[in-house]
Amino acid sequence: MPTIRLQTEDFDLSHECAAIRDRSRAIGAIASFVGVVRDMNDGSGVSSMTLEHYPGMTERALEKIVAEASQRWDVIDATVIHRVGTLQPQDQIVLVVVASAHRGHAFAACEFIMDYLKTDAPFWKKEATPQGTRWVEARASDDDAKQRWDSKGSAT
Amino acid sequence: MPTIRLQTEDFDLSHECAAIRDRSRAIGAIASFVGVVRDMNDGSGVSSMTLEHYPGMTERALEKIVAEASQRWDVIDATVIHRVGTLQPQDQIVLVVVASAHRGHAFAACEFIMDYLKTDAPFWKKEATPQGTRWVEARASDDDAKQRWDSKGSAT
Amino acid sequence: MLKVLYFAALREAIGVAEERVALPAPATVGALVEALRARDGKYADALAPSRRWRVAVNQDMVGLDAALKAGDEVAIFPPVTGG
Amino acid sequence: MLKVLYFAALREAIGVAEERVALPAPATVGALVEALRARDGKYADALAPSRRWRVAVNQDMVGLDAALKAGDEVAIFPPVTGG
Repeated sequence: MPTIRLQTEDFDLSHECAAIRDRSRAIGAIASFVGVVRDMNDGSGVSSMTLEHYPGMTERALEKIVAEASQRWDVIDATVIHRVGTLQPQDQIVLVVVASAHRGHAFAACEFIMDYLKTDAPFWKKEATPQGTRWVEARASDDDAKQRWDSKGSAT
Repeated sequence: MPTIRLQTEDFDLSHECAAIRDRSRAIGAIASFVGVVRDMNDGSGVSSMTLEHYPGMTERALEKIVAEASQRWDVIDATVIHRVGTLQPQDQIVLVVVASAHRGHAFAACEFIMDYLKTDAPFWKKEATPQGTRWVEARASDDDAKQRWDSKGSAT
Repeated sequence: MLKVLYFAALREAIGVAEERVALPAPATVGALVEALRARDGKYADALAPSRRWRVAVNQDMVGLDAALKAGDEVAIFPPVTGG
Repeated sequence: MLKVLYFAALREAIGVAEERVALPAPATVGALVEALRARDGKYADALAPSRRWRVAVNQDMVGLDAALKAGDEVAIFPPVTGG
């Protein structure tokens, strides 16, 4: 069963990976991703960032994305944690961990989950900059990153 | 400067990622991979595994692999740790962490480093099983995983 | 009636997070958006076609031709930017 | 003279980890392997072409036609299996 959590507090990567390792002896590969708040975006300094989400739908969207990844690749276990509320530069914002018997599946499923999270999970970022606050615009590159999975088979 | 270490002791993923985050405020994405000793391989139970390496050449090979990844993608920082000596099932065996401004580069460089490590870095595994000890055979799938990078441009 | 939710920049532009709205005729997402736009300039501007807003019904993403029924939860929001 | 190192299954099959070997004529990796094979059945078997061993000279992977010079460190080992 995948673990999906939305939380204001920080997370610990080692702790989440160890929890996954403890649940199965068949795991040979753990791929993970941590997104970090940068202090610059589109040429402006970012002093803080606030994340809004859609309670209920966000969890549901993440569950669907992880289920889809588990259909495409051999996923033994997965954890997705996304923080909400106000964060500072260098804070961790999102964690995706995927465990598999083999590395190709772990890498592919982890990147797939991140690419779909970026386009399909209802989160919105608002940045505080010296020029005031602004909502972050969606990037066309995120749609491209998602769409390339449509033309790919499952990796090995 | 990338960090490359060979060591008998265990490593802590969170600690290594935090060290990388502390060194740059431009990091937006950290992809990492942990290889874990499985308790089964080729149909036999594995009670322990011993890793031999070629002191000097192993470090050099890892440095070359990380340098090549840094040429192909925007790598802000990277850490590779490989354990040597005797390990038990569920022990961590290898860690690759790659930090970049954007996730596509971090994922691609991390997977590239693992694929090249598997074929180009002089490590050899010997497994202890109920039928005695045996050297692990190289897999054709690892050569395939490496070779697919020859036909790929740099990912975004 | 429908429960209509707005998020992020759209919520700020319209000035409410949640409201009750009568089921439009025909009972589709497209007709609901038309009815909201007709209310005033604030809605018309926030829901202009150029703004690339998205719609979810009962927490599933849908298109403008999706059907609505009484009691549905409809959410309208900008393209997502998490992660 | 050359310093020749053996690793893993090859080290165990030959029974030594490191030895001094005379520079072969011609001074190439291929000629070195031939000279080692000619020593006895243990070397001949461990270095049979079917065994897919690899060679590094001064810690860089090379092919059989690579040149050797006095003082070089030559390592012979099976395909690697780390990670």
